[in-house]
Amino acid sequence: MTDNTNTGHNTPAHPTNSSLTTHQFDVLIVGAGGAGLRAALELQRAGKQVALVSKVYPTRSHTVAAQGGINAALGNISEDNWHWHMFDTVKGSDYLGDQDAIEFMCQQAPRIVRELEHFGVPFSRLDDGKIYQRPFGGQSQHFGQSQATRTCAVADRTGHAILHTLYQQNLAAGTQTFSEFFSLDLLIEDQQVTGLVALEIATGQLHQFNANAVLLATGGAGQIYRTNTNASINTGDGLAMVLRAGLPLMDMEFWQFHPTGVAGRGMLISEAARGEGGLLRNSLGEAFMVNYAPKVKDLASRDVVSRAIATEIHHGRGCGPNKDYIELDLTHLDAELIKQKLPGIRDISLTFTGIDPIEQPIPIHPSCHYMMGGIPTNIHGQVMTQTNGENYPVAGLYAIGECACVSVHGANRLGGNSLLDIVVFGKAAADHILSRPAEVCTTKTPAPKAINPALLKRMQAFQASRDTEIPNDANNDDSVVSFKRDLQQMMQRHCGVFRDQATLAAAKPMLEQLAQRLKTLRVQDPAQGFNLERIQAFECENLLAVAWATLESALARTESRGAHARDDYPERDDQAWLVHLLFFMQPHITLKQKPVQMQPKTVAPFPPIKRVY
Amino acid sequence: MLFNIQRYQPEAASAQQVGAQNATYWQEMTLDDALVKPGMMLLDALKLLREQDPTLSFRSSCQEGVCGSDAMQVNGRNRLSCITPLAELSQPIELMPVPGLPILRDLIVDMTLFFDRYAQANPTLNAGKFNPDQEHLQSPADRAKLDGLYECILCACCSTSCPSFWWHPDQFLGPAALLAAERVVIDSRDIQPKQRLEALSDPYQLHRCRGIQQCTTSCPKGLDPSRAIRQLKHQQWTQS
Amino acid sequence: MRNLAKIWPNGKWSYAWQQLSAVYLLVFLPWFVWTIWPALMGLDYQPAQPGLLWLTSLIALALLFIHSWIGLRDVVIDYCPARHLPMAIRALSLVFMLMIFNITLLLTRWLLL
Amino acid sequence: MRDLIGGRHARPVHLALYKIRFYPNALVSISHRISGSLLAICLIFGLMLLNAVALGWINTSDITQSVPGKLLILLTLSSLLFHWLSGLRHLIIDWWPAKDHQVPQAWFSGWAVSLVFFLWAVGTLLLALALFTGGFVGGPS
Repeated sequence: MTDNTNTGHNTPAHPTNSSLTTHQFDVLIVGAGGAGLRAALELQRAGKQVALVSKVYPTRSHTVAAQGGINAALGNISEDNWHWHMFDTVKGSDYLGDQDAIEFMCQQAPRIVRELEHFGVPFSRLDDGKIYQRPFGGQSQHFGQSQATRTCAVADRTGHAILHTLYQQNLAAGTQTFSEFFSLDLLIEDQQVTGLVALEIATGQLHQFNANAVLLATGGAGQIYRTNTNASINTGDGLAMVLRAGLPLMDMEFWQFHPTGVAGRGMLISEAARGEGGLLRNSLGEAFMVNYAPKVKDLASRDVVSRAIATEIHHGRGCGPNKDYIELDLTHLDAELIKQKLPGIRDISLTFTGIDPIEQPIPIHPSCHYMMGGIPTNIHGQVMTQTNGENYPVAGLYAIGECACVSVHGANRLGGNSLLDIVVFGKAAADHILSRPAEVCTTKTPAPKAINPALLKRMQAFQASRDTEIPNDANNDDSVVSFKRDLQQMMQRHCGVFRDQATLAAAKPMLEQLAQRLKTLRVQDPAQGFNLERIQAFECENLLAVAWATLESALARTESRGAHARDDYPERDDQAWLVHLLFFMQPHITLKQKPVQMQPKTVAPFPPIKRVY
Repeated sequence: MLFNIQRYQPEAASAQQVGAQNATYWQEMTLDDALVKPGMMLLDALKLLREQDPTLSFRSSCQEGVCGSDAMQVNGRNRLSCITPLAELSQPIELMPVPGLPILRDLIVDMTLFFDRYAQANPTLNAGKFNPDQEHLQSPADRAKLDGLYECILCACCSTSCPSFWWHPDQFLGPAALLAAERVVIDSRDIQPKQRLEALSDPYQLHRCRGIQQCTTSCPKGLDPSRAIRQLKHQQWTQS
Repeated sequence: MRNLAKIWPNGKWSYAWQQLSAVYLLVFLPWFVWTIWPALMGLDYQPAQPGLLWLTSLIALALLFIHSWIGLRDVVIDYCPARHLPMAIRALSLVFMLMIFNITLLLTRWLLL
Repeated sequence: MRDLIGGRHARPVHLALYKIRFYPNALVSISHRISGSLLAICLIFGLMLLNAVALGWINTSDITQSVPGKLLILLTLSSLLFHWLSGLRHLIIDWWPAKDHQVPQAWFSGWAVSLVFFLWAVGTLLLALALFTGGFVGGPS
């Protein structure tokens, strides 16, 4: 790593008003997960000056927790082609995915996976030496006929292997990394993004990064829900930055609840467990998925399985003393297979429940896992916005990975497509930056800008003494911890697997109340260096913005599609709702619509049909 | 439930007076037993303690033992707080930052030296030319050689429990980085294992290891860096 | 500090020498004690194969020096502050040279008498 | 390391060894090192005495019959015994012929370590008896 990361020994800077360190780069990448690292690698190798700014060390990014695998129609085990992969993804998205983007991703997949293999990812292998693949939910051969086997896997540590491999490649390429820098706000001048302001966590100092292109790869925001499979860092920092900059988020009502989180705790038990033959059972011991998806049973798409589990529990067929979970049964599988192909989930089960899946079923419950929505982008990763009904890219701003909404996942993501998404579009965005005219990409040296007064005010407000500037009626005992807990609980209750008008509408005043609380929220820790409480305060602000986008969009979409299941509108409504929803927070909350791209570039489109598994 | 935590608050006035070396101090903290639920991990307890004292600083991210953020010394042993069950620990639970790295605040240490050594170990596979139409072939037996090597999460539990790393964090690569080095050397796809082994033949990077085995006993993922280092030492002779 | 990487032998060779000498001494020492046991017990003793005993003992002595040189050098490298290390290594090699010189002197003297 | 702790990077480092749990292996390892260093010191001392004998300043019996001399011999032999035993264990671990250098856990365990210490203690006791009582194992009285 570079000297720039070794900043911990600096004497702590005192309040930040005027001290602002500036940096100049060609490209600035925010977030060092799989998407950010893949883009950085491409750009660094092409000779660009790249800065990778991340609020944690790159190997702590949440890509590390992805387990099951990455989809590519390699056909190593059974016949396959990318066109079938595309069909499955379009169908899985409940036809909300943009078909040109899906086409691009599925077409690129085999090459991208082989490239990862070439970089060093230790894929599991078949006897003939090729990459091992396993069946995953929603995969089919011949456009919906038989089950396909498409997910390339590194045992059940695929994300870990990919993240570490990309990190290693970046080390070799010499990418400059700014680890433990928390990004606060984008810098925008004349409609063009010119950089951002970040807080160096170790010292509390502010840094201004200037760049010709800013690439957001900040990941998801699963922390808006109480029970989630996400890391505590997944707080939607990039999403909120975009909202504050007056740009939209798209399709935020679509949150994937992973069917198999460890009950009561949330950790992920990979879909690979079912891919390798695991079965879901209710308290009667029935493998109930046959009632919900007669053809593919446990390997139905995730939204289907999660709803099935929620329904079983709702009807009193849950397991345990409180009948509040379902069991994932692997006991009929060969112990060796579990040890070889699923060592990580066995570990998780043993650690967090004390249960060895070889001997006993694992208690599971749906757990918030993935955000299908995000920052709208086109197929090159360019962030899109809309004025007066016209959609156009924002100059200098890109988004990739979970924080972006291309959209390839539409209303529901297929297992194994998220790792694919980050790598494909990480590379695509880098390629687009490289293909821009040279003069756009050369380094200018703009003068350091004064810090946005609004940003300064926020920082100072969090840091102000608890007794000052707080209106008398405010609750002085409020803390970032209780704020976050209340927000998560509210979202869990009002915007979970099933939604309806009444519960959603009831959440709105709560959200407004939380926004009021945020204004008077104070940080007790007075320190500048490693003030994690202050970081959490900023994260709370970001989570609130994401929750707001989610709730408003969920209220507006009066249909059930993919992961968005409305009790009061149980059917999909292609007439009214085969559109993307854009949510703007600035200058005031607005919802707009954007057409779904139904026209692929090289193949015939897949018109919407009823989605059954 | 009783905790004894080594604190370091660099910005406190007292710390400024006595100088960094003497500024660590011990603090007893108590967690109401009513808050302690069965199956709770040390990290959960730490979060509750942080509600009592927001200045208590520690890193954490994934909370399931795969990101490697939250290594700390628990009752004398390096562990990940998120996968250390409270029930396993004898009280008072003594918490310190991991040994041998400069402390930034409380349980947070500066990982720069650790990651620099990792980079120095050149853990990047070199598989030669890329062929977009066909992956490199690797037999399941060759792939199995990577098991126990690639799963490392870079939490630094091993390296910071290694006396050789304490004395030479700037020159001895340490168990984590050497595990990574072995992971590429032994990969059948790599085209330059000999050069890699040759690069490690000086007295420091690899050969500071004295087989003390603290690394293997403290790995929270059950890996065996000591074995990887033995293999490297032998391969230096068998592969040249 | 960097030129220390060049001190003899480097890590790879010191590992090999250390293992080799250890194995030799591991076997030699018990055998040696067994062979000269009568002499240790103060009995009148003539070795059955004096040539073999001399040869193996001389090898053992040489390996002992190598073994202890590498071992002590490692101890010094580990615990000596980096800025004093070149000096310490030089002092250590001086001690070893003196010892080797002294032993050679004693041996020749003994053989000549 | 010392350079990093002091100087301008002044930040505390936790290296309070008494607060760190050392496993049986680490104990053998450090003892192996200590006994080795002792042996080196004994070697220098022995060499000095040998010179003194060669120059006719003292007699061999002055060493073997005096208490400090006997203690020096005991220290040397006892260190040698420990170094030999722990070295043997070290070599077994290093050269265990199994695939992938997988050494049975037993060799790392407290069991093997206790064995080393036990054999050393017994050996040292016997040596001390032999040296100080003379003719322990049927030698001439």
